[in-house]
Amino acid sequence: MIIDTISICLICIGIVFFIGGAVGILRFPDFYTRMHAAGKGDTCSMFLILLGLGLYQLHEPTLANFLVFGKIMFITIFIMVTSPTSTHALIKAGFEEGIKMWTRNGEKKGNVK
Amino acid sequence: MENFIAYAGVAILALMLPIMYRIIAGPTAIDRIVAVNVIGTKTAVLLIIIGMIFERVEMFVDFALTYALLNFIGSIAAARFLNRVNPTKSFTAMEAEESKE
Amino acid sequence: MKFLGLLTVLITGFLLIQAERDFPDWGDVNSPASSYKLSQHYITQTFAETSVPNMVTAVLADYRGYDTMFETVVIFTAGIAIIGILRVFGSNIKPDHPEVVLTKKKPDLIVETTCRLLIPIIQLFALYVVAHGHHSPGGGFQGGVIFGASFILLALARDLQYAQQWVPENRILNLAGIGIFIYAGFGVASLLLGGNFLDYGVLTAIIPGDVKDAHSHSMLGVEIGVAFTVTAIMFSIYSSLSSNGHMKEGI
Amino acid sequence: MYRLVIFLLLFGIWIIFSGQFDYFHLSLGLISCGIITAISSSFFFSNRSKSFGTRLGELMRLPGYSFWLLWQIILSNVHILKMALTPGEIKELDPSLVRIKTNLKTDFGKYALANSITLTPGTITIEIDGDEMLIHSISKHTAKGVKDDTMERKVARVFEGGGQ
Repeated sequence: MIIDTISICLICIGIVFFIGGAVGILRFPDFYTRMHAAGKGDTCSMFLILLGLGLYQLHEPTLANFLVFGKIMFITIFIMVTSPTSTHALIKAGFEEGIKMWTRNGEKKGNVK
Repeated sequence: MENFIAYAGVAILALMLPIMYRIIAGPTAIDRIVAVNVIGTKTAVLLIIIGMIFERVEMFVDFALTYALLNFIGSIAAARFLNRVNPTKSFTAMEAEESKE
Repeated sequence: MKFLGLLTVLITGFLLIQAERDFPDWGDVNSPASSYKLSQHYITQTFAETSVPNMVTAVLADYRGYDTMFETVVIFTAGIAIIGILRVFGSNIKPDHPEVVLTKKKPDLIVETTCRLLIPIIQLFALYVVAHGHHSPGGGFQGGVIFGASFILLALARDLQYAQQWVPENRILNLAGIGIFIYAGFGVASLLLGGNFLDYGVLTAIIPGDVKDAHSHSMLGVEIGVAFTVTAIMFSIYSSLSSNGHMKEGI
Repeated sequence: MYRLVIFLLLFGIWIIFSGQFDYFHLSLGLISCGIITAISSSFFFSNRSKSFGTRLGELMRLPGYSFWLLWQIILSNVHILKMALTPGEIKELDPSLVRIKTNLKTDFGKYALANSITLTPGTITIEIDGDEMLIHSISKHTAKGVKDDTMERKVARVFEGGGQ
C-alpha cells in the first residue's frame, strides 16, 4: 500500500516535470534554450516515471518481479547515460551548423566566419 | 491503481502532442530531431505502461530497451550526418568561437 | 505538394482508425485468426510437439522453416546487390556529389566514451534476444539487427575504418554465408538422417534429449544462423551507403 | 585479470536480462558472455594500469556522487519548470557561452564532468578540447555557477583519487 502511494507520487511528479519540458520546448526562443528544456526535462521525468513504475512492480515481492524491477532500472540507467550524450551531440551539431543564438541584446551568430 | 497507470499513459501521450508541433514547425532540422528524440524517450516509457496494462511487463521491457537504444543511435547518426554535409564547416566549434572574438 | 502529402496522410490515417473498429478484441477466442482449424492445431499442439512456449518462434523456425530459410537468403541477396551496385574500387574516382565531402573529424570524447561503455552491453543484449527467442519475443532477425547496430554505433562514434577492425570488409560476406550454411546445414543433416529437409525430429541421433528437445535446440541453432547473416548484412549495407561505396570514411 | 572482471560483470547483466535459471539458459549465458568478452572486452576500462584497489575505491565513492547528481538533476528540472511556466516574458532568460578550464587529467574524468554539467541546472557542454570546455548557459546565475569548481572537485575525488 505504501509502495503504491510512493509510486503514484513519483509518477505524478514525473509528469509535472514533463509538462515543464514540453512547455519549454514550445516557448523558449531559440534552439539552444529549447535544448535545455528537452535534454533535462526529458531525463528527469523519465527517471521518476520509470522509478514509480518499477516500484509498483514490487508490490508482490517475488523473484520474477525483482528481475523485472532490475530490468526497468537498467533501462533507466541506460537512458540516464545516453540522454546527456545525445543532447551534447545534437547541440554540437547545431553549433557547428551555425544556428543563431538568442541573447538579451539581440541575436548573435552561432558559428559563421 | 490499474486505472491510474492507464491515465498516466494517456497524460504522457497527450503531452507528446505539443511536441509534435515542434516537429512540424521547428525552424531548423535539428529542432525537429530534438523533438523526435524527446518523443522517442517517452515512447519507451509508454511501452512499459502498455506492458503493465496487459500484465506482460517482462516482455515489454525488452521492447522498451530496444526502442531506447535505437532512439540513441538515431540521434547520434543524425547529429553526425548534419555535421558532415557542409565541407566549409570543417573547423571545430572552439575555433569558430575564437575567430569571432 | 506538401499540402497534398498531408491530405493523403490524414485520409489514410482516418481510414485506418475507422478500420480498427472491426478488429477482434485482444485475446478474443472467437476471432477468425484463432478459430481457424490450422491455427487451433498450432495453439494447442505447439508446446507438446516442440516444447517451445513462444508460438511465433515455433511457427517461424519449425513449421514454416523453408520460408524463413529463404527469407534469410533474400537478405543475403539484398546485401550482395547493394555491394554490387555501390561498391567503388580505386581511390581516384570522385564522389558524384562534390558538396558531400567525407570529412575526417576528430572523434568526440563524450560520444566515444558513451559508446565504449554501451557497446559490449548492447552486444550482450543482442545475444540475449537470440538465445531467448523461445521464451520472449525475439530471435535471429531481431538479435542480428541489434548486434549489427552495435557495430554501426562504433562506426558512428569513431569512423568506419575503426569499426572495420571488428568486421573487416572481406569477411562480411563470409560471415553472412556462414549464417545460411548453418541454417541449411540443419536441413541437410536431417536429410542425411533419413527425414525430410528441415525436419528436426530425426536429429535426436546427434542432439541429446528426446524429439521435443531436438526441435527446440535446432530452432536455436537456426536462429543463430539467421543472426549471423543479418548482422553481417546490416553492417555491410550501412558501410556501403554511408561511404558512397568507398568503404573508407563514412559519416 | 581484467577480462575475468568484465566476464563477471557481463554475467551479472545477463542474469538480470534473462530471468531463467535452468542449466540450459545459464550455460547459454556463459557462452554468450565468453563471446562478448573475447570480441569486445577492450571497450571497457581503457586505462588498465590502475590497480584494483583504486578501482574498488572508485566504485565505493560512486554512489555518493550519483545521489548528489540526482539531487542536482531534480534542482535543474525545478529550474526549467519555473522558467517555462513564467507567464509573459521570461525575464530570467539570458543565454551566454562560457569557457572553463579543468584540471582533470583522465579522459573518463572529463567525460564524467561534461555529462554532469549537461545534467545540472542551466548548462550544457558544447565541446571539450584538451582541458578546455565550451558551455552554453541559460542565465546569468547559472553562468556564475558553472565557474564554481565544486563539481570538478567532486568528480576528481571520485575518479582520480586525489583530493584536489
